[in-house]
Amino acid sequence: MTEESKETTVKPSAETAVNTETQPKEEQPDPKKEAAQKVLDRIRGLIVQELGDHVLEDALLMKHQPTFVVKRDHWLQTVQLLRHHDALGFDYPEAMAGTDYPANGYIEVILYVYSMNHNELIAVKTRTPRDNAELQSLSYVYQGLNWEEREIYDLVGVKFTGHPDLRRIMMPEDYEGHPLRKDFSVWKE
Amino acid sequence: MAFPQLTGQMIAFMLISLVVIGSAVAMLFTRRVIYMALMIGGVFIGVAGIYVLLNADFIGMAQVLIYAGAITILMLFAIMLTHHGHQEQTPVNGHTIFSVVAAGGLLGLLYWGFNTVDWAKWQSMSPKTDAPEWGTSSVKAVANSIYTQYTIPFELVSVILIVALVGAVILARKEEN
Amino acid sequence: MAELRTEEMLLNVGPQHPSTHGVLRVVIKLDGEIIREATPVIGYLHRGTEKLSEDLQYQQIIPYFDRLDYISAMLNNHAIVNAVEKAMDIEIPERAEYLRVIVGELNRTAAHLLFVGAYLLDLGAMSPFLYVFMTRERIIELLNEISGARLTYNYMRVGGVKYDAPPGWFAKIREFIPYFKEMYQLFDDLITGNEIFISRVKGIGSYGQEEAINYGLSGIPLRSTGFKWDLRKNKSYSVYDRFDFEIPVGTNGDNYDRYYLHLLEMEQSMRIVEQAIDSIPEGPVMGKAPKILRIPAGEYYAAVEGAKGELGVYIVSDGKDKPYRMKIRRPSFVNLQIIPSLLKDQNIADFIAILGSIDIVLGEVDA
Amino acid sequence: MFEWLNQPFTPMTVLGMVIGGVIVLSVILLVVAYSIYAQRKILAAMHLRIGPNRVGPFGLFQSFADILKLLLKEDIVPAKADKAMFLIGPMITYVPSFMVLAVIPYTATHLFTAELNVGVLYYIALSSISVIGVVLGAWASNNKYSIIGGLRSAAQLISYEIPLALSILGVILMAGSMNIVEIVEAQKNMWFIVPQIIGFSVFIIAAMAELSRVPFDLPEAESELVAGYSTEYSGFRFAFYMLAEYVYITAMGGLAAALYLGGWEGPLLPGWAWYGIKAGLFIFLTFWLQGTFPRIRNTLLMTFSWKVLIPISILNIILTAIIKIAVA
Repeated sequence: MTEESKETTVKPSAETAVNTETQPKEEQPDPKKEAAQKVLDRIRGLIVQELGDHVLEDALLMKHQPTFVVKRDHWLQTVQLLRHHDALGFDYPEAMAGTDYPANGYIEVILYVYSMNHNELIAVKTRTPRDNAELQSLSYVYQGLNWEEREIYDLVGVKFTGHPDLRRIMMPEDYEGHPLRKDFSVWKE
Repeated sequence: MAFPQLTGQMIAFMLISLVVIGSAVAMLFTRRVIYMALMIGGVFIGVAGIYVLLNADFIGMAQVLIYAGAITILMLFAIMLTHHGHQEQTPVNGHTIFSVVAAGGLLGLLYWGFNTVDWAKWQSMSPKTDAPEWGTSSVKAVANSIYTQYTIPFELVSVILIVALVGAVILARKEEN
Repeated sequence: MAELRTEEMLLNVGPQHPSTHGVLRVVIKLDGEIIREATPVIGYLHRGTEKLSEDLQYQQIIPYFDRLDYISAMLNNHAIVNAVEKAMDIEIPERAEYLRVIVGELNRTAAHLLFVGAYLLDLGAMSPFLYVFMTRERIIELLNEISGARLTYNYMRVGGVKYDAPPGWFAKIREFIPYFKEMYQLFDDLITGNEIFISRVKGIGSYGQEEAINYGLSGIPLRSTGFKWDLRKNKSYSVYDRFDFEIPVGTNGDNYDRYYLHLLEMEQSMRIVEQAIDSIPEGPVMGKAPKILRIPAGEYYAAVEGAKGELGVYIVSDGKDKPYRMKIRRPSFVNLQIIPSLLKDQNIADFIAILGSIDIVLGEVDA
Repeated sequence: MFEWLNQPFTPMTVLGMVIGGVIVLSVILLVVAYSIYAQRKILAAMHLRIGPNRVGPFGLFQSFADILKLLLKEDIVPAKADKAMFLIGPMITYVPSFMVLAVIPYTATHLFTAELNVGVLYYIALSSISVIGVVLGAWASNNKYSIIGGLRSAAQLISYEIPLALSILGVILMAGSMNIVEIVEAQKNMWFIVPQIIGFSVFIIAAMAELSRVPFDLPEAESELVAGYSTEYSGFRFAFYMLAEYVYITAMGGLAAALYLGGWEGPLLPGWAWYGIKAGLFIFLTFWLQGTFPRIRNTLLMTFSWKVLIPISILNIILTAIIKIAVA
């Protein structure tokens, strides 16, 4: 019951993420960053190989965090691939969040998935227009995202098609508005 | 008609009779099944009281244990687990008429029975033997009769009860396929 | 055999119910005493911490984190300061790291103690509750002495901790550890072997490893299935890699494993505390951090091992002194999701036993 | 038996009855009040707490304050409840609990208590009536927790009545009588706890279940069913249920002392004192268990009664019969 756990070698862990854009130019190459870049390239290669070039909008390092921006229509397809492909095996849903960007006119949904076998953490995200925000539900891929999606639906207002039980979770059933949207105001006009 | 002396026994008898008759009548006139079950419980307890007054305390206690305790609870269970609203007033039909006739006949029979008894000599009709062979314990009296004189009827009754029990289980189960 | 048809009954457990640990409500469809369907309804304690954070500077957010899982506030503190420090690459003094580990592990022990007491209370045994409170009180006093608060500590800061240990504090911990070991032995002797207790927890409410991972469970609910997953080891943060401790795991993922892991983890936490107070370096407790913290624009996620599991903080920054968006990955919230599938076709007597074993705090579920 | 029943009804006999009734009732109420106090103090000691210590010296009047409070509370009847049943329920539970006390022989002279030929049966029969009150009260409350608690109560009390009665049968066989006084007298040489140790074990377990005490307190399992059948009750109707429960504990203690521990037998001290000590031991046991055990699973509860206790108690009867015949 109580053995020492095996230390992992490649750990692009979330806490050590550094933002690439604002990172001061470093002379010597950062080993963490290089490892992360390797993971990013490998997974991008696999996605492109399996699903084609058109599903990915972008793939970048956010600090040390490999992040893939998926096109909205291929959201479910891509995550399913990440979950079920043997070389990927991202089986653990860590966190999911929706962010409202009224200036850009879209809502971004980000999902952190972890691979227990490969010890890799990646972020996948997608964007949906703010008006009539809609996204395919991932709750059949990861049961643990059931409530996360309900929360995003409730607070950010993204409709998840195919979700088994899409109801408000924090706010009352008859509540109007989505509190985490930036234009939300408790003062009713 | 000589009125018997007002002993505790007499008072107790009157009170108990009042409980029995009152509960029985109340049962007939209540509308909700659960009240009826409760009233029947009252009747059972009253009857047990009469047994006790007749010195048959074992029978009396058995009556309380089995009828007032177990059977009433069983009825309550059955009622609580099924839905019962207020009972509808049943229209007058052949069944009603037959009941009226039967009840009237019983009343007449009882009246005749009471009138043929010479109540002045009521104490001489049930002579008390001074020392029954089993002493004063009604438990031993019951045991003696059940296990000596009435062994075979007693066993037969228990067989019948088991048959009834098995039959009830079979009836209660829905038919397969 | 044809079954008797019985009527289904809808039972509304909570939000005011003695053992839903706060204001959880579970709508149960009952067939006799068998649960056919259980639907948790949450949100009764929703305070909008995520929304409130958008109007607060990072140091100001810390007190709000105290009120998530209010019985392990130190670990919540650690989650937010850790996330901000990682995003800004702030180095903090060694002594502060050690102090964070000490108070964190003490607080974890207190939270697990509370679980043991509350769980036994759920199962109908009253005495353990008072015994664990007596032990927990000692820890609370220790934390009170260093932070000035008994429950909502607000002790850690981005860049270090607020106060150094008062004189004699470590000696008091050294006094406490043997006492704790004695009490630990007492709980183990009196509770773990009890026949009635075993019959209520062994083999009840069990689930497999795959299911647990798919549900995103973390902390003890995940480890009880035998999966060794503890962020202190697997994604080591702070100075946890310097201590020698073990990650106890279960085998069956049932109530018993979850209960027993709480006991075993307390023992390990005490081991860490023991090592930490022996090796704590001298020095300042507050490092160099800017007065007004501005996280460079970008998205960051960092997690620590909270008392209930992975407590993660996702920050979206637009370069200002307040987060653009803050999402808290609350372990209780995620762990609670498995409840409907666990409760299905269970006896109502096991309802409380299963719900209690998942160990949720509603302050954290509802955030 | 019932000597006074056949006497003429005179003011003196009536007065005698009234005085006897009042004395017995007040003694019992006093015992019940202090067993509640003792429970709180004993549990507190086991929990390392202080317990009641505000009302009177050492909190000695706490129970009376509680009873007074409960009596003065508003009598609330839920709007959707069946009013008549809701009001009757506690009485039906309460009355038999006092009636069973009639056969508990406190002293060798059994002043004011009945020496019934069927004393044991009387106890079992009357205590079975209390269930009706619980079930009715639960049903009338129109509350789902109440109904579940009431049904559980009924199922539990009926199931455990059988092992209780069967275990007592061993004692009846040994004594050759159902009369509790005669049973006590039959224990002059040896307390029945020695030859009837199997029966006594079954009796204690079944008695705890009959009294709904820990670990068998499922009917009012507060962590699951809020307060079981008494969820909707408050004020003095709640007090009736509670009093009935504690009167039964006292009565069961008296029964255990009489059946297994030799009743009032004992050296030096007067009979009633010995009786009090023995009954007190039983009462203490219930509180001790309450401080020690968690609650049993209700699925195990039924299996335990039907598959374990009843076979054991039947075995005990057979063994007793064999031994008795062999000895005689």
